[in-house]
Amino acid sequence: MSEHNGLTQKFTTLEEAVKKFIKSGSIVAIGGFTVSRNPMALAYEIIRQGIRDLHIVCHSHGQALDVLIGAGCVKRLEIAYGGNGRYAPTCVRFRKAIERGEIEFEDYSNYQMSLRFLAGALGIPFIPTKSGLGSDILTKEGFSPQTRREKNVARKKLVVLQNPFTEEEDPIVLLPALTPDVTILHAQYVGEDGTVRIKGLTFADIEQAKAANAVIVTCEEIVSRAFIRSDPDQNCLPPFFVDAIVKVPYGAHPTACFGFYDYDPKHLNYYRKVAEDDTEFKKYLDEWVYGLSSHTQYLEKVGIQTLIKLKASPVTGYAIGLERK
Amino acid sequence: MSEHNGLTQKFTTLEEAVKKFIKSGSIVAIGGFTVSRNPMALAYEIIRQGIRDLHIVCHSHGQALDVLIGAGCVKRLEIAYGGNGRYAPTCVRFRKAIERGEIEFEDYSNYQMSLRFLAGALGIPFIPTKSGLGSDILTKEGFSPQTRREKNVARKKLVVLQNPFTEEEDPIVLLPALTPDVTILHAQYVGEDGTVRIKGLTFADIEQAKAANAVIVTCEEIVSRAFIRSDPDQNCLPPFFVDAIVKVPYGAHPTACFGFYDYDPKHLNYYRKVAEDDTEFKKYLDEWVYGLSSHTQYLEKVGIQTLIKLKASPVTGYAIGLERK
Amino acid sequence: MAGYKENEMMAIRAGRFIKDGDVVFVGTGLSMLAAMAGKRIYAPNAILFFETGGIDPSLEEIPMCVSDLRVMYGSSLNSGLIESFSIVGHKKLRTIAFLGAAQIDRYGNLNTTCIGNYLKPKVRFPGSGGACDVAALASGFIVFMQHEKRRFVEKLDYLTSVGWYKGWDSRIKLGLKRGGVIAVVTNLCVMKFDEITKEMYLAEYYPGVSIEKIVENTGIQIDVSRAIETTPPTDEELRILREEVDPQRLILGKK
Amino acid sequence: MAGYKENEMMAIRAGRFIKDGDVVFVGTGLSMLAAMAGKRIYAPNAILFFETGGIDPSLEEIPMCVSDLRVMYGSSLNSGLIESFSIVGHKKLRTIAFLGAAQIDRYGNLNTTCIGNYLKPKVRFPGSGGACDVAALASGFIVFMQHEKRRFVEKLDYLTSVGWYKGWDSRIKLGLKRGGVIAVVTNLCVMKFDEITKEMYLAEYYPGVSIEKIVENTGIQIDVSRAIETTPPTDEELRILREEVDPQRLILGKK
Repeated sequence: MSEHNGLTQKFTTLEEAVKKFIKSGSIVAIGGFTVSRNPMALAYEIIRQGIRDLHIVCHSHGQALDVLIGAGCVKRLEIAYGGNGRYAPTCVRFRKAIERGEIEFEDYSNYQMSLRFLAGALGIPFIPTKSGLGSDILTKEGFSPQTRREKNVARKKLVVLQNPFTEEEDPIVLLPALTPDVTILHAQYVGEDGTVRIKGLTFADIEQAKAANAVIVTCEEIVSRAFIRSDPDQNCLPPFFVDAIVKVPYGAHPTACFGFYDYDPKHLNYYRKVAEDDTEFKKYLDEWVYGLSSHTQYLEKVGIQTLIKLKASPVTGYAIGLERK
Repeated sequence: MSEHNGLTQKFTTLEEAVKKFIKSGSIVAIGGFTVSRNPMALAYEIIRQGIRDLHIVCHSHGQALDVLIGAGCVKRLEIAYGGNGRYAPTCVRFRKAIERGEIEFEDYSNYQMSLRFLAGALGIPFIPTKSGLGSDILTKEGFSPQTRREKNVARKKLVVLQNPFTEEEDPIVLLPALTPDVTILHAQYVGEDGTVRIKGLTFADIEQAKAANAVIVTCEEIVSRAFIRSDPDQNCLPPFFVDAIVKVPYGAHPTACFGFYDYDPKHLNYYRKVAEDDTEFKKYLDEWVYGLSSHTQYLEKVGIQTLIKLKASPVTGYAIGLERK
Repeated sequence: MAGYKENEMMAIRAGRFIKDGDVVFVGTGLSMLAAMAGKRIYAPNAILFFETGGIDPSLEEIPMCVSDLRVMYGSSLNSGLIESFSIVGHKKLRTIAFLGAAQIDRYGNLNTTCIGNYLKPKVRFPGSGGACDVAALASGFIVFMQHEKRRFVEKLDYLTSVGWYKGWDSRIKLGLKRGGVIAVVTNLCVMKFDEITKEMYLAEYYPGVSIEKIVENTGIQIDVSRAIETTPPTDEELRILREEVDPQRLILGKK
Repeated sequence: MAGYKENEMMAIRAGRFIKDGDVVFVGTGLSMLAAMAGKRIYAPNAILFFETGGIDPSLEEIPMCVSDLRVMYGSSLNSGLIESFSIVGHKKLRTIAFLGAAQIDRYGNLNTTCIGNYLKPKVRFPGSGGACDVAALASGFIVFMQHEKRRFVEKLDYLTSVGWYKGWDSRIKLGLKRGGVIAVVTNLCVMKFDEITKEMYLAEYYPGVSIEKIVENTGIQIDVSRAIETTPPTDEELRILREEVDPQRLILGKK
């Protein structure tokens, strides 16, 4: 805790961060969205450490979620969307796991899940919305009564209530707050003081982080305290919401990181293909996760040529003219 | 609507903006907080146009609110705090109006009012909180049953509900959303496309603007479309939430505007003094509001020497070493 | 430029629904083409935005999904999901959305969740994403469908997103005070919904497509009495779509 | 530096309640002095934040109110009210707050709203501001009071902010699962609250202040049997308060 020089002591390694904060059975929220800013290096480390039975809570998730499901780390899922856009309209290992009955899951919508994180961040037990009325999201439950009694799992999927502020008929959906055990996310910048700055879209990362009991952040760059505090309007999370910080350049590959690198279309296409076949997928994991002991090794395997192609333009924040088919 | 050059047609004058969007009886939210970024030029224009019977909704308000109350523009008030910090622990005209029974008012807290604006911004009819349990905010109402039936006024001050997601006793306060007819606010920058950027603290300005049916923004600077869009992460409101924009340098004086100028301690102290006496206060209004036909005249009256003293340091955003007693 | 592909017809026809000043919720694929083409051709003041939080980006290259970095450049605002969905439902805006689906019923309700039993489905799709939300909250939405018999069904396997619900005024009775499905744009035709009953009917058939073919490929009975031929894409529409919107043919695919 | 003013004693004594690592909700006036002094003297890792949204600013000059531009410079984060109050109640933080009041009762409930009838008061005060919120949501709060008989009352004219409510476990029964009032720091003494009954008692009297004087100036009966003398401000405490925190004596006032 000797942080009175204004510098945080929370810097650590991928290995230590995962070991300390993520347990088998943990409820985990993943930052990013489909193919952007997924905390991939953290996902790979979770797989390498053989963590099982995770309960994942997310809105629209793609690569990190799919690789965790494929590696058998996930027992349970609350989700709005499992896809990688044009690179996997439905994420393949996610699809298979559900079709095979391998995971317990429950569907919400993107706004519903984001509002649930917001409620968690605000410290309120539920939040109302009109979204969902008439949908099977209201009628079809996925969790068993036993699951609903578990610690930190909502007792009911949702509740429909008459708006008490009007005499007219006005049904409202109440969504239970989400308070993950851990939120993992990848940011562009973290200050030496522990302040987090995300550039480009923030998705629901900030709500997810504030709703959680612990937060692990990987980042592209560590910057000085003076730099990050010279424009505090741009920062997203103060140090006290963050529990572990790891500098991991290209920590979101093969997903994108605004201002740093684009998503890797070849890798994503290759992944979708191998994910279709159990044996091929096992080989993929061996090759890209289990067979590598560090993120540096991973990047060597990706190769400098690819990294150069993916490099974002300083003007647009993405790789102009990248071959994306 | 011919905005396809990417430039907005919403630029107008103080006079036109107020005439078009603020009517006697309007429910108005005021941006800023106590002595920071109050839309003073707009408040003065409202007074000059003789608009009456306003229903003001705010969290912690100071100067703009007090001068509007003092000038007799306000009929009704939902408020958490009427003060100017050390420059008026309780705003004087606000205090007198309540002590004399001149306005209908109802008390909430700052978080409650901010959450009510958030609910309005999210388009949800109410929002839960734990704040207020046990407090007289729950038991003492200020609005008459007739007022509660008026258009756009909440039918109930608030509702206490058992949390439907737990079997334990867990009472929750439900706060009704606020959806002002108009929100008025002062920002540092507006782009030629109508995008708004606030620097420093945003208070609840963004929620207030999104919750409203119409939004008037005054600003220190109009900047090019290219400039405001070169870092969209820093922007606060897209053009379609804004209905009228007026460039008014020093539009927040005597309150502060981060990065541009500090609050004016002499003016605020002088105001508090004259506000104590009805005759003196009338003279103040004659001199500083009715007697001036434009904001330029107002600034001439403030004087260049004062404006220079208040000028913010480009490093700190405030006037270093300003005499503030 | 005489010939055009099915997906070009679809994107252009859908784009024609965008009115100037609309605030348009854009998804992936065809929806992206339709919105980008629509804004460029008919509705220069329309604002395109993405559920991920990108509001009115410059879209100099076509995004491959809604979290693509290309929705973060030159925007008015880069925000997040909460901000975006609060725009969808905002009372002062006319917001329209494009959605795709695996199944649709006669009242325009959509399924993007699964085929078969929910808990052990035959086929699992990605899920709602933002579809349930915009179907509930937007001023209106337009659906893209591949026109196959098995996709137009009497009963959805899972009702993800509400259109006109059970027809008539049932949507309003649900508590959804605005919005509803405006049209279905398929690779053969355009379906609309009766103003009173809210039942789907054939509104337009594309040039060269017979009404018989449409009926044959539709798993539910539809009224065809009001059908007219769709105005084919103009040269200008095709030029903008091909040269400005998707010059790399990332979504349009091979010619 | 032998002598010191009442407000210096108050600021220093209150500042001693701040523990290293605390996240401190700071208001105006004495609260600002106590928090800034406390952090500098005893709790270098404490984080000061403001309801207006300024998180951990550098505070090179003393702010005169919580919306002062001086709470926006050198911060970790410049946000807004929603963000700030969600910090106050955050389960993973130990958040403490300083509040002032016009009236206080034996259970540490506060009135900052009015004297007399709510609708037509004899004296109107500013209102809750964030006081009701932090009293409900923070891990604990400390109250500053001018020690006058009429301010320590059996029954508040208006209960703005909940302390221990009606004593015993009544606060928890209300639905407030954490927090409560830690102490009252006046210009004469420090009051604390019995662990079981939650009734106010005299915990400390300042050097030179008699227990009789305190009792005389307190409008409610209090237990004085546990009172000890407060450790006077040290030279170092006074130096930091005077030279670093408020060198212009904007809040401390004339010597």
